[in-house]
Amino acid sequence: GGVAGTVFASKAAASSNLPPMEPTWGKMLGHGVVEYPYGQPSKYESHVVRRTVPWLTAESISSISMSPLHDLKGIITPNGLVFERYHAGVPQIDPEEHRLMIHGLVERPIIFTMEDLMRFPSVSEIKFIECPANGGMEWKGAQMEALQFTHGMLSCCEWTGVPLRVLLDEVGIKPEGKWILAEGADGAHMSRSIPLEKALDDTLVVYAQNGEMLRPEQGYPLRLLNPGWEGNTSIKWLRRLEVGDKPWYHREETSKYTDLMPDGRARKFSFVQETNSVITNPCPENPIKNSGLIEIEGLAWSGRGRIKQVDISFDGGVSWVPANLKGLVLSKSLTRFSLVTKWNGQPWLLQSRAIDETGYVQPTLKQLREARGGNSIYHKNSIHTWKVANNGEVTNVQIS
Amino acid sequence: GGVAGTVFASKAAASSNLPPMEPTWGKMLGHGVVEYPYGQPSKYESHVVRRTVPWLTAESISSISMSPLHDLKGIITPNGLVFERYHAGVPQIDPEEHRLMIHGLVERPIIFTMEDLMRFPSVSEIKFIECPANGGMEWKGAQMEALQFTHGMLSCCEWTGVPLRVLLDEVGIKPEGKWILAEGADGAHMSRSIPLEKALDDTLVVYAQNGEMLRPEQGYPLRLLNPGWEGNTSIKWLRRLEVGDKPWYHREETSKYTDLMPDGRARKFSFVQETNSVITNPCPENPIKNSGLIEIEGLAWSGRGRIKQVDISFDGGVSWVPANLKGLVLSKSLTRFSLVTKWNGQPWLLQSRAIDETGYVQPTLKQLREARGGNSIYHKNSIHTWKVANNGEVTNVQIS
Amino acid sequence: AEKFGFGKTATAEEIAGWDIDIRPDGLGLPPGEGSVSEGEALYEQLCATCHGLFGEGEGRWPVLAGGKGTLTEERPTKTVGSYWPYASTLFDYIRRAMPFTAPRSLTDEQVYHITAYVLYLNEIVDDEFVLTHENLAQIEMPNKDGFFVDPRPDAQNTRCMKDCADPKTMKIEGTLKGITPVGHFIEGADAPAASHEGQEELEREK
Amino acid sequence: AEKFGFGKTATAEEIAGWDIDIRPDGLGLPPGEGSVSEGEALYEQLCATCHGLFGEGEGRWPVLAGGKGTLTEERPTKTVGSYWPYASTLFDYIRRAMPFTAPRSLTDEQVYHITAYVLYLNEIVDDEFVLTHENLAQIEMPNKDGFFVDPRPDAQNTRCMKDCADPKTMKIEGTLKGITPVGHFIEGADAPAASHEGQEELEREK
Ligand code: HEC
Ligand code: HEC
Ligand SMILES: [Ca+2]
Ligand SMILES: [Ca+2]
Ligand SMILES: [Ca+2]
Ligand SMILES: [Ca+2]
Ligand SMILES: [Ca+2]
Ligand SMILES: [Ca+2]
Ligand SMILES: [Co+2]
Ligand SMILES: [Co+2]
Repeated sequence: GGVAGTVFASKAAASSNLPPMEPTWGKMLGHGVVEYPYGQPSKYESHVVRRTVPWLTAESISSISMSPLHDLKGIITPNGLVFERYHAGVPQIDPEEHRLMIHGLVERPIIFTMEDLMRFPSVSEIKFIECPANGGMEWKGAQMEALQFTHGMLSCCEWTGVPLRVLLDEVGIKPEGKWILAEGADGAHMSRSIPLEKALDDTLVVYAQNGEMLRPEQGYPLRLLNPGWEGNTSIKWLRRLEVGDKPWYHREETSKYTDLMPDGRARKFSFVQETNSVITNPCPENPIKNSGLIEIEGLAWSGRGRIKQVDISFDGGVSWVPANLKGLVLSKSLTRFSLVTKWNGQPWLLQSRAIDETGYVQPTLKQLREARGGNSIYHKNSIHTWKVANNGEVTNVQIS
Repeated sequence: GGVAGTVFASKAAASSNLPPMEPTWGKMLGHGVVEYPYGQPSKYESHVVRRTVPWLTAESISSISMSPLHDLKGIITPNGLVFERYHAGVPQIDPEEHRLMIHGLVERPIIFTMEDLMRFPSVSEIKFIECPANGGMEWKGAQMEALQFTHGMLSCCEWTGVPLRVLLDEVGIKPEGKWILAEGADGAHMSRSIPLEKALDDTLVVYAQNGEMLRPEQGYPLRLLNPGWEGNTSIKWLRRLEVGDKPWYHREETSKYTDLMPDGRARKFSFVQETNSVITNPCPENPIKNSGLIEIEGLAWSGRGRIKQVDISFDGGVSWVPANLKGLVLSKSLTRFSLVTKWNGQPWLLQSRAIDETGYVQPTLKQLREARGGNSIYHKNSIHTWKVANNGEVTNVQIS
Repeated sequence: AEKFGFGKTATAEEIAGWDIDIRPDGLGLPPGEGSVSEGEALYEQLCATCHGLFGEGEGRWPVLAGGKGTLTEERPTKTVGSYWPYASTLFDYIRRAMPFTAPRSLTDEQVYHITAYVLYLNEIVDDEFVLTHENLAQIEMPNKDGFFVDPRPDAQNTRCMKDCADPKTMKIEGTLKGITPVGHFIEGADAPAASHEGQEELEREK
Repeated sequence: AEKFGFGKTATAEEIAGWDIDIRPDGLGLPPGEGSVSEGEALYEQLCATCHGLFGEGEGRWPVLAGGKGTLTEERPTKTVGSYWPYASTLFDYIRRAMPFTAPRSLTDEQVYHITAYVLYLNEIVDDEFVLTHENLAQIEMPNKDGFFVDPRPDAQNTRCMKDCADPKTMKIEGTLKGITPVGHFIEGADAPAASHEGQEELEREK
């Protein structure tokens, strides 16, 4: 079994850059330091980009793009490849003129400059952000032929900012205060109601990602971060937080981001991104090219806390074996799992199943459909299946 | 005390983007998704760049640039800002034609393609890399007026690759094998002798940083990573590893990267980057602009393992108070420390002092000079002093 | 804990300019009113190109009216009339985000007119209706009782390790072909495939 | 452990092409020889523009000769003759990295000639000398005993918390002014200040 890496081999054979020859790049000087004061990837990596599914939305301004999970390593998503979701495009905000206003049921309403916010003691945490529509195209059947499109509305960065609780302490919440409205400064003025309990728990007001200031697509210069919750609640270009006694029921928590059940009623405030996982090697973009030992690798994540265990099935869920977690295992962060095994051309129905620290077990697609039907769009965290053919090709299938 | 943020205030006052007005960016659409398939920082962050000290080297091809530590948050250095050090510039290597050869005192010499290497089970680890010349301009006196230049030959990423020990297992080291020569594919063919003990301990053969393939400046497509050791040993553009019974005494381990003592003799194989720390807020680039509460913040790191404690002095080292470590505290990684205090215009002689898990205490400059004189160039990890004036200005001073 | 004291106190005027949110109980509504009839003209001028003359949606732009009774169907149509629980949401959203290309360009009065008209298109009010800050909270939306708080976790899987499914009854369904962007699988077509325009071109070429 | 078996066995020929390293004991030296006299012509043609006719270094390029006895001085001059412990390092480095703009362009014979000449410039061999793969390891470099293995940790600080220094005898020395690149502190001068060329311009303007 196994596909011969033919393109690869033929190009190499014709080359004079291979041993025993001295490659051309060993016989000359390259460019010097600060030729690029801010560096860029190699030109040979130009295929590693965010991609969109054009038919998902009418145009690109209110749309989404996906991270190339099949090309990513470790748990950090580099800033240039973090998935995008905008409702009115990316605003170009002058940080000196950006303000965060906190008001409503508070003792003293305050307007903060970016400089003010950056004076507070900061915290830095590695957390994933996932769009609740991640995988949503697959509720009724397998539709997407690549990992980037089945799971790519997902990224993970080290975020730096101020715990929202510190800022709320500063304004002084009145006893009646129970919900917070967060609002963006972009043309969509995206707004979401956040229960005070979350705001006082682990919500952050964030200005940096992976060491540098937020990227424009990620809310520069300021965004909310609700760890483990649907990405939409982590309001970007954050300009206002109002404390109230009740939720606002705005468009993004009624018309959208509610989950329609078969009986015609819908779930509201479905915040948590439940425990999920997917195999990234092999996958449709990374077919198996050789027989022999292979590292089955993937990502697991849970909005409910830490990943405790990931299991792998080679037969579509009939039997399972435990995989190893590798690298950092952090709460509400991407976590890598790995299992070294052998492939000799046998067909596989590959699945991964994550379990979090609360004991929650990632459900099957059948279980999710039984509980929710096929119209709920969001929060599809079911066990995913890759079919590995005996030539090493990998396709997206669904098992019922 | 405190300097008024005058530029800031005046620009803002003239603006119609402030509350109660609706900012211009709230009244229009921004650009859509995948306008930038690979994203870039905001145009307002164009000052956050690597910088060099031109007089350090004859030209920029064999030179160094520094990371803007004063603008970085958390512990991850974004790939675009990782410090640079080249000896023959940055080669443009085609990954399909790149090879790693392992030979010498081995059972079976092997040539690996990138594809071969990426088939091995991978590990991802957050580790700092520091040039041993970091701070070296300061042995004889305070010379640099900014943090970027006193400490910026330092970066920290999540690196992904294969433990060298796995590859050595693959070739089978003969019993006589005790040292490994690592060699780059660039025009400098940079070579260093690495003791086998380190190679079998935690050395990695790395192809990715912060989730994506290595940047050209960082050795694309392959580099060595010797965690905690002087950056020069982490050979970039790695093409060859030879196992031998003795070290090679090449130019980078004799003429350079040896530490000259006052008696005219020199230390060789001075590999470890000893425990170090520096305060990043305030610093010359981040003067204190306001009286009141302030977070003294900084970075600590140790090539000897984990940071255990950082202390802070406000009086040039007469008395010390413990700071808090914040965020992840990982072995041979940058670690953040923090202390919230008050500033009301009093002059400070600010210092930080790191202690690692082995109990090693970061030395004073006086202690280092007593032990090594002023000509050893490398490994200057002494306690650093910032002088804070009563107008909030911060300058680099030395205390003896 | 001691306060940091950073930032400045917001004045009532500053807050008023940015405090645009409306709640179901009417909190936040600016004083004013608007009629279905005046709303019609404004809607046709500012909204119909995208959302259709009758709220039916042009091309792939959102549908605003119709769809009543479809929520239990195979392909539900979720609109203001069929799905939205509160009228306040409509006022709030139009004021904060529409028209798409010129958000925050409408006067409060215009928002009242247009909101009234969209409610009329959804057969929630009649053509004589005048919407005011006082009656908006009283409007009963058809699907007002259609929502309940998320009860997850709902699906209960267990960590079965052996004989967890019957291979004989297993049904395997493949991917619908021709629907995924696959431009980037084509040699040399990587960058354009990432964009809407580039992708469309590639899809056409297929 | 089971081997992964990835990669291909390297042939002797493949290894020979890349195995360029030389050790103090002469291991790795290609067969061949070179004379000071032939080295002189080559050096003057290929090396002198940067390193100077006598190895004294042009401008800011590295000095290759001289400096003997300066290692204990305030400003030591570290050269092949004053500092390097082994002659093999010189052959190895010239062959792997020089001339700077055309690395790996010299034949092994040329490297022998030039190495011999640089040794001559350092008064390590006389002008009749012929360097061979057999005598290179025997050459005694002046500073061959000048190195010892890193004994760190050397400085022993303790975690003193109070009265750790005497404020009265404390000497505070400020920064040497005018030596740091400060272009980026000047409004609008950020990007050019980051480069060698840009910086030099800014420094000139000061
Ligand atoms: C140029 C096209 C365009 C015009 C003109 C436009 N809209 Fe929209 N409208 C959109 C788009 C696109 C969305 C979806 C935005 C999103 O979700 O990111 C939308 C969403 C809406 C929604 C929410 C639909 C839902 O199901 O959640 C309402 C209500 C709405 N528009 C009303 C209006 C009104 C009223 C006007 C005129 C004042 C208007 N629109 C003008 C494009 C347009
Ligand atoms: C265009 C300028 C240039 C030319 C021509 C040149 N060199 Fe160099 N040489 C350099 C530079 C720059 C370095 C330092 C490289 C580094 O460390 O990154 C260097 C380093 C050296 C060193 C090491 C010096 C030390 O102290 O470690 C030796 C030896 C040397 N060159 C020999 C030669 C010889 C022999 C030739 C001719 C065959 C030559 N060079 C031609 C620029 C040049
Ligand atoms: Ca801070
Ligand atoms: Ca792998
Ligand atoms: Ca309000
Ligand atoms: Ca009409
Ligand atoms: Ca060799
Ligand atoms: Ca001459
Ligand atoms: Co939800
Ligand atoms: Co050293």
